[in-house]
Amino acid sequence: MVTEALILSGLLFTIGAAGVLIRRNAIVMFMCIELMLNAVNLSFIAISRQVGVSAQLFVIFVMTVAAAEAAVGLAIIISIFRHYSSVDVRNFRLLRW
Amino acid sequence: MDFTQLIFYVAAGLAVVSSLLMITRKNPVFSAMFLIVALFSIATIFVLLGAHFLAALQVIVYAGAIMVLFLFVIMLLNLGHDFEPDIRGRLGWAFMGGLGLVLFAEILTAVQGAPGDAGGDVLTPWFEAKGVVAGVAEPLFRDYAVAVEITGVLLLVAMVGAVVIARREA
Amino acid sequence: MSFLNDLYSGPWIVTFLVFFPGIAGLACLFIPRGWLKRFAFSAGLIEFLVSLPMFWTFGIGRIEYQNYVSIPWIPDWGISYAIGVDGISILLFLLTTFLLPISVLVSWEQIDKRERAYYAMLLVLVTGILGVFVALDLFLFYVFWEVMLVPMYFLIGVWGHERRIYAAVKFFLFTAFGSLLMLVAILVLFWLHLDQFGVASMAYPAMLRLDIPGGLEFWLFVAFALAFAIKVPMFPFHTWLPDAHVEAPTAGSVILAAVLLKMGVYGFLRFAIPLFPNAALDPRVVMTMLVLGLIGITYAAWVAAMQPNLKKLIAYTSVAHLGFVMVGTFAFTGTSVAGGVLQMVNHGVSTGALFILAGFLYQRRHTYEIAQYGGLAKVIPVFCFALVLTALASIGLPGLNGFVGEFLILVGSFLRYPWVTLVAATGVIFAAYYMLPMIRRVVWNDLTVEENRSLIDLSRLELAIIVPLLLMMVLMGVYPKPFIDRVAASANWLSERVELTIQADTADDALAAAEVLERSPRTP
Amino acid sequence: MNTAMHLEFTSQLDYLWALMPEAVLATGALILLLYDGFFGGDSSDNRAVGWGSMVIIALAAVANVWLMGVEEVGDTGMVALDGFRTFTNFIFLAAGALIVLISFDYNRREDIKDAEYYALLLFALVGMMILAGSRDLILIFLGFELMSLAVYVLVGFNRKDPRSSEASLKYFLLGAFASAFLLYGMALLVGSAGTTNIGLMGVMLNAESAELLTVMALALLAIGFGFKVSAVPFHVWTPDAYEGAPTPVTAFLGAAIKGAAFAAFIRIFVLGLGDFHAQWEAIIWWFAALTMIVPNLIALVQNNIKRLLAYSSIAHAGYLLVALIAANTSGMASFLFYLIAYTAMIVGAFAIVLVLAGRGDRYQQLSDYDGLGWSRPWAAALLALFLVSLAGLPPTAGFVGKFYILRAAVEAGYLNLAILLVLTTLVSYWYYLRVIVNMYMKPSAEAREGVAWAASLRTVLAVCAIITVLMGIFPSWPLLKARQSVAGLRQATEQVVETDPLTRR
Amino acid sequence: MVGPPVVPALVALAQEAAQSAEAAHQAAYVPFLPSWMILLPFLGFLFNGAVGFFAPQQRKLVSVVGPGVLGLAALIAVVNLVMLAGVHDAEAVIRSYFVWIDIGQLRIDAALQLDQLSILMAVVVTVVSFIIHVYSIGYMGADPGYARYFSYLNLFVFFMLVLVLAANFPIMFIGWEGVGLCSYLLIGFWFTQGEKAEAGQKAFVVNRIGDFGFLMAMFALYAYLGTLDFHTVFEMAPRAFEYGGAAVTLITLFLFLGCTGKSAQIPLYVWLPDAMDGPTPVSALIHAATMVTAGVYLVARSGVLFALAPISMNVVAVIGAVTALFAGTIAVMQFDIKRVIAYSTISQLGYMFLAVGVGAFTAGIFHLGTHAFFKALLFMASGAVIHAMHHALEHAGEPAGEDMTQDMRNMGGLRSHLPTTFKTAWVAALALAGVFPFAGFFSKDEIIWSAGAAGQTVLWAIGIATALLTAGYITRWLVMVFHGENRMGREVRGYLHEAPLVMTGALVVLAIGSVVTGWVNIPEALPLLPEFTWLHGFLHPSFEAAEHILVEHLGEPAHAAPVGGGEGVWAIISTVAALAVIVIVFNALRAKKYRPAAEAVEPSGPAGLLYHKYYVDEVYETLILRPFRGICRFSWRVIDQVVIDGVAVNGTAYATRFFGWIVSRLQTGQVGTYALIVVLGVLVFLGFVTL
Repeated sequence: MVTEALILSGLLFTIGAAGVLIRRNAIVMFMCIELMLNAVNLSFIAISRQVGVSAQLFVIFVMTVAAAEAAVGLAIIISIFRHYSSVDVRNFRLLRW
Repeated sequence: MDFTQLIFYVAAGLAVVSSLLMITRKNPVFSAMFLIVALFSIATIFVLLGAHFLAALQVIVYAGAIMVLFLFVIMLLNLGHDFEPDIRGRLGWAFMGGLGLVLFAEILTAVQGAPGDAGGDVLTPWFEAKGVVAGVAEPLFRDYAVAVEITGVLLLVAMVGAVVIARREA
Repeated sequence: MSFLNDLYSGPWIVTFLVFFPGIAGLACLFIPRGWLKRFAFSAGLIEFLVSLPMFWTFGIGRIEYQNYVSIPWIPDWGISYAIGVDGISILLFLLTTFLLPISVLVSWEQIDKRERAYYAMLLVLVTGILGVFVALDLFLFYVFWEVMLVPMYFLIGVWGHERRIYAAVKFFLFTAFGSLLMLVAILVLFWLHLDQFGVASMAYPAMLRLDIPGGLEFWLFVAFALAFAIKVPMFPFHTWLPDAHVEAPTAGSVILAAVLLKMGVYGFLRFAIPLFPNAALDPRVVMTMLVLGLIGITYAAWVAAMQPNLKKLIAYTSVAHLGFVMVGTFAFTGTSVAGGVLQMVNHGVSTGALFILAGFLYQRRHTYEIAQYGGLAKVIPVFCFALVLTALASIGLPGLNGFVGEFLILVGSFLRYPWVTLVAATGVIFAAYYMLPMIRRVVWNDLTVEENRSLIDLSRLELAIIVPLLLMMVLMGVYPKPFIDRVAASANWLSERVELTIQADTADDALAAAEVLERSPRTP
Repeated sequence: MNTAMHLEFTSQLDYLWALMPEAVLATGALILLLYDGFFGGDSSDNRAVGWGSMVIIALAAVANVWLMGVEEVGDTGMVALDGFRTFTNFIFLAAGALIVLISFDYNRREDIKDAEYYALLLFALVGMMILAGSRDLILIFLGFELMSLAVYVLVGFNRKDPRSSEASLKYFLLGAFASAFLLYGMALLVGSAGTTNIGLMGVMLNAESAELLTVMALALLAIGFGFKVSAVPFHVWTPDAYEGAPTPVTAFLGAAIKGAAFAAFIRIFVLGLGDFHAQWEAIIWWFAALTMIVPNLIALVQNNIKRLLAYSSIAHAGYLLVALIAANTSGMASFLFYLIAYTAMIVGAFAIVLVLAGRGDRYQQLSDYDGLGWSRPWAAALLALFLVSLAGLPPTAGFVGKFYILRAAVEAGYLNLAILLVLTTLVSYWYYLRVIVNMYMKPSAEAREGVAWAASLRTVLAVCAIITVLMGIFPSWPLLKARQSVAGLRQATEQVVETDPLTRR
Repeated sequence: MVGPPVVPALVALAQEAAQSAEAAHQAAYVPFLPSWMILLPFLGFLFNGAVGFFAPQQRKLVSVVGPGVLGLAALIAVVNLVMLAGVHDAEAVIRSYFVWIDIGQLRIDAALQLDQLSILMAVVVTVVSFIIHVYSIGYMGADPGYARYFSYLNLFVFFMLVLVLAANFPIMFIGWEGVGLCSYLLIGFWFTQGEKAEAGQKAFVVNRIGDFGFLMAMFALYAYLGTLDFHTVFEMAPRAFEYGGAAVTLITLFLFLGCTGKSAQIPLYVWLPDAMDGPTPVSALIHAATMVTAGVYLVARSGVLFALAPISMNVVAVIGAVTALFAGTIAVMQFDIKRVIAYSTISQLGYMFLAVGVGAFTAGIFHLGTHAFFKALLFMASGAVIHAMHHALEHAGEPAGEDMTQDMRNMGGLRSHLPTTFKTAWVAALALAGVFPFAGFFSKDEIIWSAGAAGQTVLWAIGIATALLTAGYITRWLVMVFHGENRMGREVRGYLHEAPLVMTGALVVLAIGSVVTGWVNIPEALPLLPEFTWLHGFLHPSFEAAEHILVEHLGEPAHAAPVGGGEGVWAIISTVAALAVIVIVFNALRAKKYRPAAEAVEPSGPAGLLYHKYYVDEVYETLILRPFRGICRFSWRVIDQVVIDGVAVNGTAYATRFFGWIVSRLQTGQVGTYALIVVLGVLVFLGFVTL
């Protein structure tokens, strides 16, 4: 089941990554990243069977970090929404080349 | 196929399907909802893998806190409608999907080298000895106390940062 | 006078001479505008006068480095501040100090904007050049080598003519290209020394003892040679030169032609050949370099013959002259090497004078187009006299300086490569073919351009600039012996030592040979 | 110092000692926040907080000095106590101090009043120091995120400016994205090594028969770090973030953050996983090669000075990657030396860019620098000095640093990288020269309002210029210190390069 | 190592030679102020040059100093000659003043070698120079560049003396190039006229081709012998070089290349006719009497080397003979008063080379000496004519360009106006034609005889044919200039008058010389005359070694002409033939009506070929110069500007920038693109490790 979990984790990670590529809505992109983090968490949980509880501890920190990131990230999105009235990343191209 | 495995596959299938739905739904609210479903499914798998405490955390923190935050922001910014075409076209889809497949294939190749179930299970004895919560808490606060401290700082930073940056200009 | 003797046989005089212009240059930035020119000139003159006794205090016939000093600089890397002069460098060193006051003086009337920065750059540049000629530590050498790039870049780019930016950038990138690869090669040498002797060192004498694996030696040589060949410049790396020359202000052109190019040949003589004798004097390499030198001699002469622009013509003649020097260098007999060194000095004097004269013309008419002149002998005879004399010196008329160097190069080269010399000697013909038509179209012919009728002849200042150069041309042509004497011993020693290293087949023999012939850096 | 304190990491309290500078900084930042909250009110200036943070940085530096006398016993502690860490700590603190000083002007000009600016700067410093000093993947991750979160906010701190927000968003999204990869790599690494301690991994894993999983983990880890140090092709966020961020933060990004990421990169890959040199070498080689080539090429066509410096900074990451791949003492020492030099010159350069940009950062185009050499001689001369140093011309610190890196590369046998380095350096000359061309060789742009050179800013410039020149001419002492700091760090790494350097790649 | 190493044994030879050089110091002949001989002209140059710079209008002092220094120098030379003649077989004296170049084995002293040959040459040079200087006072009197002119002329004599008196090849080369320089300056003296400046330049460049040969010869000599001192070289040569060997042949051929340049032989003669653009005294001095004979002097000086190289000797003789005939034919159809004589000079130089080429060194030098007088005289007579024409045309207010003043078709019948000139010109012409008892008779006769005696039948025949040709064209010259009807306008004719006394005086002195210089060497074979082979005896020490080698390998010269008959017989035959030619041509042409140049039709057919000098200049232009210029232009425009600078240098730069631009397009500013790039990077690197 560990191997399966790892594969599932990889699959979810891939879906998340693909989501980041496919979506243009900053919030949804961020959600996809959250999914990727969760996929990694799944990996940690899976390997903790052999590695021990320290891998689970890692997950705790990841979750905390994810929460912190969510706070900051959403704040940033709000901040940029004030300027562009949009969260579509295609619009954010003042800086390029 | 025993019962656990059945649950595992159901949960896994659910997770995959809902995450696929998440990245394909036009409406961000739907996406968020499907992500929550996916997170629940993953929490289920956590349980199956023996991480009961973390499964609880997953539900509480992720589904309960983070995703609510997401939904809140989506609503705040009034993005809860689906006319904004924020998904790439068919060609982009295919291309990105292809890239995803390649990535998955690569991960798969690597993961196959992992010990898998054959690597034994050190976790079950540990939790049996320590209990589900204490088994996590003890090493967390004994061996990683310093990390916990840092996490505190991190959360402080996140809080301060979020406040500062989202604050409306005076 | 014993005080003077002590001073000039001591180690610090060279250090003073190297850094004095740079310090004076920095001081220029803070000098009141009214005093600036005089200050810069005095600095140059002091530099020259202080350096002048070195000509006599230099021990003739001695092969070790004189005025040698070596103090640790970055001990962690075995880098020391090691400088000294020998026969290869002494004349180039003095040539530089000689040209310094002259190029300052040239600028007096030609530079009318941003003077402070100008003189500062000029003086700092000279520090870089002098440093290159005396550095006996590879790191120190490289530092000076690069340091001199920046002020030259500014001189061309800020005070140059229309296409100055293009020329400046081209100059910089072109020359930096070679030197950067050399840097890698220096590091490989450093590593080899660390590997073979267990000691970190960048000292030049120490590097001579290295036993470099054959294939590696070749590539290291290529890296060094590329840097120097660009600087020389050898065909086909020469195209930066005409642009840089044409666009640079007069003093810049003078320094560029008279001294900067010499750093390339000096690099060959001091570093590329002695450090990698087996690669450098491999028959195929030698033939390649000789052929490139020959192409430089002939091809550059042909191109020069077609130039409508006075400065560009002179620039190409530099390429041709340096081709001669390269032939002499790679023929590598004592005579040809000495001739090469001498020819560098000669070229410095005569081409420097040519650029100065071109600058005088430019100041009067604001054009370098040869077609804009003609018949000047009627209006400005003194100028024309100087121009003709300089041109004749440049094409190697016996009795003037150009001939002696050329003669020694060819006579020395003939001993080994008669056929090469045969082709090289045709350069004598081509030299007349490019220079005389220029003279004819500028000095002789009819006075067709109306503006030229009102030209005024050389002022006193201009005479003060050009006369020393003319005197040098005649002096070095009529009585070159003192100059040759100072080069001869080192040149002979160099060629013998390198030959010996090559002959010594095994590493041990090579080491022994190096040991025997090693110049012990001792302070007299 | 002879009575060295020994830490055995038997209790968590030991870690508090070991993290003393970080603790000082974090506490200080908290105090600053509280102070601002209670007494700051609506003050029009946040300068008091700024000076307070200077004091805190100084205290942290004192703590760091104290730390130099502390020795660790045993080698598996989560936090390293070695010369490498104290050295980098000093550099980060110094960079932080310089950034604080140049921020005064900027903040006043751009009307940024929030005291959180300085607090976040200090928190970022905490994160960097933890990042550079940890040996445990968890701590590294936390440090990483701590630093990143603070910096995401700092980049977007100029809320009035859409560019700032945009930069922040791009940095954040891509940063989080890359974090996921990094984390995945960590997961796989933990999975294959069975431990989160970098020090133990070398023991647990057999380098000779490294599994694909380990290699994959290394690759993902390298990619994650590659993102932070902006190695090509993971550099894409860098120019945008640099350009959009408030200029002091840009300097911070360029100097300190990259340095911290590099320090951690080196700690993990060279010190922790040096045995796996053969496994990660190929990846880092390509990182280094691409990171030297691509940004140097792109910088040629830049017209915005900040963006140009951003690409330049990416290119410097490439040079540092060469030091990293050399994985020998010289490589690590050269990294430390380069870090000082680089910090000085990049902060100096950005400081001048900051001042000249004027209110609202209007003057950032290269054409705005036309004729500057004659209208603002000092600013131009200093900028030219920093550019020359960035270009790596003697006699500046940049040259010595580059020389050291080259030496490391040659010693380790990476002649090809050494040659690539010098060739790309050649290309870089071109765009550095462009700035100088504009400043000195073009006619002056139209006159604009004068700029105020605050004393703090002048101090920063003087310090940077002196460091740049002095370390170029008399580099002995810092070189010695750098070498001492990495001496004995890891003997095993020396064996990696024992073979004939000229027969390998 | 490629190339001939210096054999150690040769070092011993060199030491030996040095000892014998020391012995030379102990000879009885003590040179008289030799350094002053060359210093005086140099001082004159400095003085006149200074005057030219600072007081160009000052003429008196210049008129005194310019010729004065030469007079003194000539005096010294003559004294030396007399002293030397008084010592039987005096050894050469070498005076070394300072070391010029000293490096390794190469040591070149600034030294003079005073021996019979050099002193004789010095006398010829100084005496003729002195006369021409005097003449110039009159000829150049009105020129604004008077002082400059004299300074150049003095400088020329200085260099010529350096050339003649040098004790080694490099010092000789200084003089060699120095005279070329003065020639350049003097041809272009009237530099404001484009073609004159160009003519000077042409002379210089063509001479440089020759100098290239000289240089190569020096290098090879040094490579083989390790020295370049005449004394040592000639001492060592017979032992160091194999007779007829490749080395010595090459060396001598290179030397001869130098000679063809300086002495205007095929194929490098083309500059000399153009050199006539200079002032006429310059033509007389440099391009007739002295400089152009330097090549002959060089061959004579290096007689030992040439004697060792039979092929080179033949080349020299053949080139000389062919040039003599070739230039003679061109002279037949020229109308420019100076060009005729210029081609004649080339022709006569050919004779001299023929002489030295067949081993008759003395004969060559003999002809050199006599030729110096009568050819200088011819030029100066022309000068007097041009002078007169110029003045007359100017006074008449008509254009006085060179096409007017120098074209013989505009002249005719000048004998009444310029009596002295007319007479002296006849003397010179007869001397040139080789009529007894004028100087040319003796010297030319000896050359032709030597050629015959050496068994060179063809060359001998060419020599005779050329002698007749010479008589023909010089008679034509005389007739066209002095006889017949004056073809100028009446008004102009009225202004024609004889040159001033300084000029005519000089003409007379030279005329005397043209007669008597032949008498220094009267072969015994001539009937009715006392045998007086003073010159042979005098020059014997200088040519002894060379002649010894020749005799050793070729045997004694024959005593009969190739077709029979002794020297006396052929001398009479040739004189009679020459006289006959003169009479025939004189009568044929006197009656002929020439039209003034402006109305004349260009000759066509064979005459046109001669008139156009066989189109040699055109051929050179088409076959050599134009393609060469093409190469130059190609080198610049295509190789330099397009290939190297355009493609290789700027192309690289542009390509780099272009790549930069391309890559910069990846920075779209879109997070999506960036994420894509990141993912692609991840995929590639993961693929890298997983595959």
